[in-house]
Amino acid sequence: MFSWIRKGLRTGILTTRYPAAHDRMPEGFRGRPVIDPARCLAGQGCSACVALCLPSALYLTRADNGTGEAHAPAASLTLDIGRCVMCGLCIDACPADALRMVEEYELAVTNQEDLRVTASYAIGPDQLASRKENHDGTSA
Amino acid sequence: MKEHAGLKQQLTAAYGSLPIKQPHPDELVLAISSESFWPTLNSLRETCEITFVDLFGVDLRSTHDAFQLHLIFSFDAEQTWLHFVIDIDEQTAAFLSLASLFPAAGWYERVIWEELGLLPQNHPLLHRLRLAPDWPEQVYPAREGFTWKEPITAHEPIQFALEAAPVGVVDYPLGPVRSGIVESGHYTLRTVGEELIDISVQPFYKQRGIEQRAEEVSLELVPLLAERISGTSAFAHSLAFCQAYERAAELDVPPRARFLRTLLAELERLYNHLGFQADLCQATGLSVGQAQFDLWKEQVLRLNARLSGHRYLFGLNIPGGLSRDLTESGQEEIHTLISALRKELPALSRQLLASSSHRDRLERTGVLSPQQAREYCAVGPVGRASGRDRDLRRDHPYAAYAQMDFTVPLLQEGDALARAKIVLEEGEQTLRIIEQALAQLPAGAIATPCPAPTPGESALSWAESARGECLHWILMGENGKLRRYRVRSASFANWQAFSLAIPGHNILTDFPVIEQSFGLSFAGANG
Amino acid sequence: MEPLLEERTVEAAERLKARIQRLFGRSLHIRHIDAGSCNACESEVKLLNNPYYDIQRLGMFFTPAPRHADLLLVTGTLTRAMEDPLRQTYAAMPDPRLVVAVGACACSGGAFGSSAYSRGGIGEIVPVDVFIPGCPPSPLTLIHGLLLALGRAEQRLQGRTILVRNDLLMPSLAQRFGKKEEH
Amino acid sequence: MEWSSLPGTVFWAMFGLYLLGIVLPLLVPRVRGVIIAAASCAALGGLAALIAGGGVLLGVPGPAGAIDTNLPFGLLSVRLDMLSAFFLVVIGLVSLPVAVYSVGYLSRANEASLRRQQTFGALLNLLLLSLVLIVSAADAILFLMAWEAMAFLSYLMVNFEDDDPHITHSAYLMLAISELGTIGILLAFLLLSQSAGGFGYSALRAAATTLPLPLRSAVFLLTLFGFGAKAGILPLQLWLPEAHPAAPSHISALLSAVIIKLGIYGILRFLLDFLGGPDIAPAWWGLTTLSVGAITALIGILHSVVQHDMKRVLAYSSIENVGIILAGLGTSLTFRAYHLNALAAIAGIVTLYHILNHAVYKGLLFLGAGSVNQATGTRDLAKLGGLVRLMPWTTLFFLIAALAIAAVPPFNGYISEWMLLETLLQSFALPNTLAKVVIALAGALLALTAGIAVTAFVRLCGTGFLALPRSKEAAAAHESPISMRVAMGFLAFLCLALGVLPTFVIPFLDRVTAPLFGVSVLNQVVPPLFTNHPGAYQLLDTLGGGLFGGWLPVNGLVVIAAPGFSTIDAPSYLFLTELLLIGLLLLLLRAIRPLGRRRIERVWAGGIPRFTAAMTYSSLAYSNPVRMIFNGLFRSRTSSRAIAPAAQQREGLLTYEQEIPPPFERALYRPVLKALRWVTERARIIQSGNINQYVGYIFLIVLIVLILRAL
Repeated sequence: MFSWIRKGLRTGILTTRYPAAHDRMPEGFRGRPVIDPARCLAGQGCSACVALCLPSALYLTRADNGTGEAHAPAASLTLDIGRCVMCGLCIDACPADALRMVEEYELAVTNQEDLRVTASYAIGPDQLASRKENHDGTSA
Repeated sequence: MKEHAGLKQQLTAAYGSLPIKQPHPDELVLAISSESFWPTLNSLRETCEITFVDLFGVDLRSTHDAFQLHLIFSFDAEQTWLHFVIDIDEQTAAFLSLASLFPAAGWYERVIWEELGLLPQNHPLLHRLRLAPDWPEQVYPAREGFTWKEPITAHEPIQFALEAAPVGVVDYPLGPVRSGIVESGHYTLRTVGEELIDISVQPFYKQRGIEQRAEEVSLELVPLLAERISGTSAFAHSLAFCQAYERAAELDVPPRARFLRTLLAELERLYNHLGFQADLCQATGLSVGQAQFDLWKEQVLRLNARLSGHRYLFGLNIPGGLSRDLTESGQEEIHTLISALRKELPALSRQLLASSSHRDRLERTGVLSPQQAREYCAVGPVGRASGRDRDLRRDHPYAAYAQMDFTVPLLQEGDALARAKIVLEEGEQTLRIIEQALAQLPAGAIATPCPAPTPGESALSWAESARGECLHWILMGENGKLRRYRVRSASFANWQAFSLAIPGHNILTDFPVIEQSFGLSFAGANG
Repeated sequence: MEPLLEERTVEAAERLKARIQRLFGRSLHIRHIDAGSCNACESEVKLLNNPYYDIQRLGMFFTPAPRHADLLLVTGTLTRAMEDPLRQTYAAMPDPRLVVAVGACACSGGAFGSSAYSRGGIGEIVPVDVFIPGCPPSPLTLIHGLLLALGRAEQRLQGRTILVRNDLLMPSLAQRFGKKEEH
Repeated sequence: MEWSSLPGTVFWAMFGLYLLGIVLPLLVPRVRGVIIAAASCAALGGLAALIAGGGVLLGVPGPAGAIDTNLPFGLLSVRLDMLSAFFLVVIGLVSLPVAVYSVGYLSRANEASLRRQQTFGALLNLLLLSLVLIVSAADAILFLMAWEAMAFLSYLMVNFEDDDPHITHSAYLMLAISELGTIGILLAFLLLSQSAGGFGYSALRAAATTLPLPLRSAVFLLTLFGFGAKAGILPLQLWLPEAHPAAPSHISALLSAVIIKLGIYGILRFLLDFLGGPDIAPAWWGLTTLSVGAITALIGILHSVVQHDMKRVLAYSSIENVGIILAGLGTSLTFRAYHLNALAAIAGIVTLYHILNHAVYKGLLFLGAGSVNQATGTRDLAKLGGLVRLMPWTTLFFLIAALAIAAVPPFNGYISEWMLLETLLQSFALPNTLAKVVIALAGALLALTAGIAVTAFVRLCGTGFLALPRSKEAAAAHESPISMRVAMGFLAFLCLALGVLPTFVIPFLDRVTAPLFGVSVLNQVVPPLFTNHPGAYQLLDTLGGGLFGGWLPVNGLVVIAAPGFSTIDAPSYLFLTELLLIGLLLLLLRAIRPLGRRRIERVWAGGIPRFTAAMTYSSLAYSNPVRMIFNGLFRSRTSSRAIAPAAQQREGLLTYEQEIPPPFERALYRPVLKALRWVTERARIIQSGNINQYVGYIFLIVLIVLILRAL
């Protein structure tokens, strides 16, 4: 019994200090996929990733934003992290490197909507302003 | 190519002149008629030492207008699989139960009965096994035409009633929602105060229909499903599937990939075995020991994350090889951790077996006699602790195990202590294998592009997961999808044996120890 | 989300939020239930007790009985057989109670979704307070989720609809996005 | 008329009532009438006994009388001294509710023929008459006549449902062992009387002083054996667990609460009265009694835990309580042998208190078991359960009695057992080491016994009344008729009263012990504290005993106070505090109620669809650990058989049996019976059926007589 205690004492303290201090996930850890709408070719009718997504966490929908004039081909690609199983197949599949994995781990949300990032294409010039926001979904 | 002269002439002796195909050097496929298979198996059982491995059915009515039973034995003497194929025509849709010859076949036949709708005649007790209680009658998921996607409306639940217990014996219900962080499964413990006299196990609360699901997705996604049959045996399962795929497509994996697969498979075994000890310590209340083993498990998991980007090695196996290569730094990290464990693990196991509070709880607890283990075909560490000298890595080598030098521990006692010892010993062997794999790791590609197998191709494949052997069988269909995907996980084989270890001289407080010492997975059994 | 997360429930959740933080802020008792997972999530949740993560330092404890539990930690896609047990477990918990969905399966059905065998996400049956994505989510992710449920951590992710016009898109912009994502 | 003469009159009226009760039922033509007539006579008789006994205890001179039968052995005299009065009170306290209870019980029990009911009613009163005669007899002859009448009548009563051979057998067993005991009693009386030259108690008392020690010891042992057989001390308890279940429930209540107490009465009468003078009893008498008592208590309760018939559980616990009573007596004897008369008297008070308590709660328990039996038709714990919803009143009363017998405050069992342990702790005052050791060991055994007693009665109430009904009969149970509930309620009230107001009871008991031990210890047990009493109890005052100086109505402290008090206990205030705490608890619940709204949900059973009675903890399972721990004493055998576990698709291949022999059954009775059978086999040769041989015998006898005459 004492031998165990001795071993325990020898082991010392290993406990992480999270959340007080942040740990880093190892390089290349499949924390969460990030879509870069600027590179994505969904607008040009590419659907390589969608075809390869088992849980259909990536899916295309016809974009009908209120604006009358829709630039064809118009679509919007949604990435639902709530469904994603972090397999990484889409990363390799993407012809335009628009998808990456980042080593994040603070992914929990209180509202399922916050797990969805939608890139919607072909819209009127009036909404260009919204492009200023950062696009990897994290809040500044 | 091996000839199996001895076996073949034994078989011809048993069956007269039968067409014996040999699609692969280590697999003999025999077609028998539904009339003759029972007596011939009976005679074969007497003549030579064969192990029942799997029994499942395929719905081939659209092409052969018949059902097909696949009955797989292992003939360890010659490292060969005996694969019997029995046609069952649609009218009779029944076959003679094998449960009297091979008791283990009982559950497999029940699965066939409920999922394919073939009746095993004079089966000892036929009631629903895997499907949910509210699953409607006459809906057979394994038949063609069943679509996994579309939901089924619930029907009047079928509750199986155990026969009444003797007066004063309590049906102590345990689960499906049990204490601690465990999977969902139900036990009915029959106890008289302390004494534990009987048990009824219902591990099938988590049927997700992975087999059917796999038949609806494109081939390169199937490994993702295989991984999720049992998350802690993910690599073994995806490996088994990929090997089946490669066998069917008849292509060779580059050597580097084979060695890496061996390496990673052993890493998975390593963290499982460390976790096994931790859980066992938890069951016996040895918290410090639990902490120690959990520490090592966590370190292995973190190593996995650094090597593969995933703590449980998901998404690594792809048909034709691996999706990620092992970097130089990765090799370094493996080396450092393994050499640390080489020093630490023997010390830990010595200390564990020396601490009486732990050992006394394990000795003569939950005994599974070698005879029972043979009848119910216990696999993996459980079987090896009860005198089943059988390990696919050695008996049917795959990946790069043929080049590895390791020993397979074996004990006869069959109690919890024996199981713990086996797992400890296997852990140390695993370290040896990993070192060898690292040392011999060849350079080169990690994957070859592989075309989809031709339709109609079928292949059997296997891997020794941490919990024991898991078998996968695929049948290619048109449009580049699977027509039939069959998975037999280690846990499914062992759950039958588990309930044999309970009656006898165990008391209620032994139960958690016994449960942990079997280290079974509910998810794996469900599929 | 029908019908369990209709307005009334949402409001109730909002009203409870403050009190929940006051009540459970320093001591939270967690009941885990597996609704049909592949046991990778169990493995990770179990590791929360190991010395590396040791969530007891955060005042969180796993409790065997739902009667004593403040928070229901659900893993796995919702299989047919587990529907009723999940309902019962949730019903057996005293108010106020939290529900946390762990892993893609519990959040949305993940690799399985809704099918003949399963109902998909647990949101079909019980109101979920916190979603923890991942397959399986790493222990740190779990800790973040639990702290988030208690209002002791920030939510990082936010839903976005990003509007892009391919024809106006300039390479420089693309680089800017790229840079943004480095840190 | 003035009050002091009332008890005497009532005392004589009592006999009249009982005689009336014997005659009246035989004349009434209707079943119901018969039952009521018999019951009312018995009830009034019991009331009379209560008044008469109570009066004497209050200090009225005990009535006495004698009739001269022209028989060689002189007068048949009756006299009510303190001891008799006390037991008369006990008989009254029990027989009154029993009589009331019998109205409901019999009318529901069976549509028996008129004749049967008539005889039954008459027998009941006759039995009660014999009981009161036993305690009020003042000479050996009358005592023995009444004793034999009691033995035979109780045999008839137990055997009343004589259609069942098993019942007949157990009744016969009871009679046999009782007769065996009678031999001992007879010898004891003879030993005393032939030196006394008379059969009057006073003569016997005088004779004891002249009797040489060996003979005295012989008398002691014979007493212990003779009356022990009736009291059910080990190893003579064999009849008890057989007879109690066999009898109709109110009769078993009488058996357990009164009749076995008469065995104790006999022992007390001999050891404290006849042999009660100074320096008559050596210390080993006390120690023997103590040891026998302690062992009886332990074995009794151990077997009580593992029984499955409600009444058998109660019967074995009666054995336990007899053991406790004996232990008290033994302590008292030991102290007296060492001239610690004050302590001896206190131990005596404890003994009497426990006798009283056991009479009350064991009577109640048997009546409760009777109601359950009547409502469900079974006493098998494996078939009962869930009665708390169906018969709430019975459950409540039964629960009170169970708490009392398990010595849980504020009920009466707690007082006597607590005081007994405290008295044992006084053994440090003894000069002799051996005595100290024995008492210490006995104390340990008794403490263990008390612990197991809790187990036994938690089990009885838990599996009998809580959980879910385990059979159709139990599920169809109904509450008992009013008369039965009133009877039980009365006893339940007594359990509480005796528990919270011991300071009112002890003075009466002191009146009983004072003449026996020659010292009144009233001031040392219930000191008149709250009259700002100076002097000896100054310490108590400083301890706060004197709070509210003199305002409080009663003196609520029980003190074991010699030499120099060592323990204080305030049951009445304890009770008040308990009430207070419960009240506070309720207030607290009210206060925290607003947390979350209230939902009623199913029992949590791990998420299974249905929670069935088969899943509730059974009595067998509850007692099994005790059996496993003490198997060295039980000598039990179990056999279980599961061909293949349930998961292996097997049907009905699971069996489980337990065999627990009664104590000493294997060790003692089987060999003895075998020997007896052997002897009788041999003895048959004398009886050849040949006339000449018999004539030969006669001749032989005559010859021997003549020879003796000649000498």
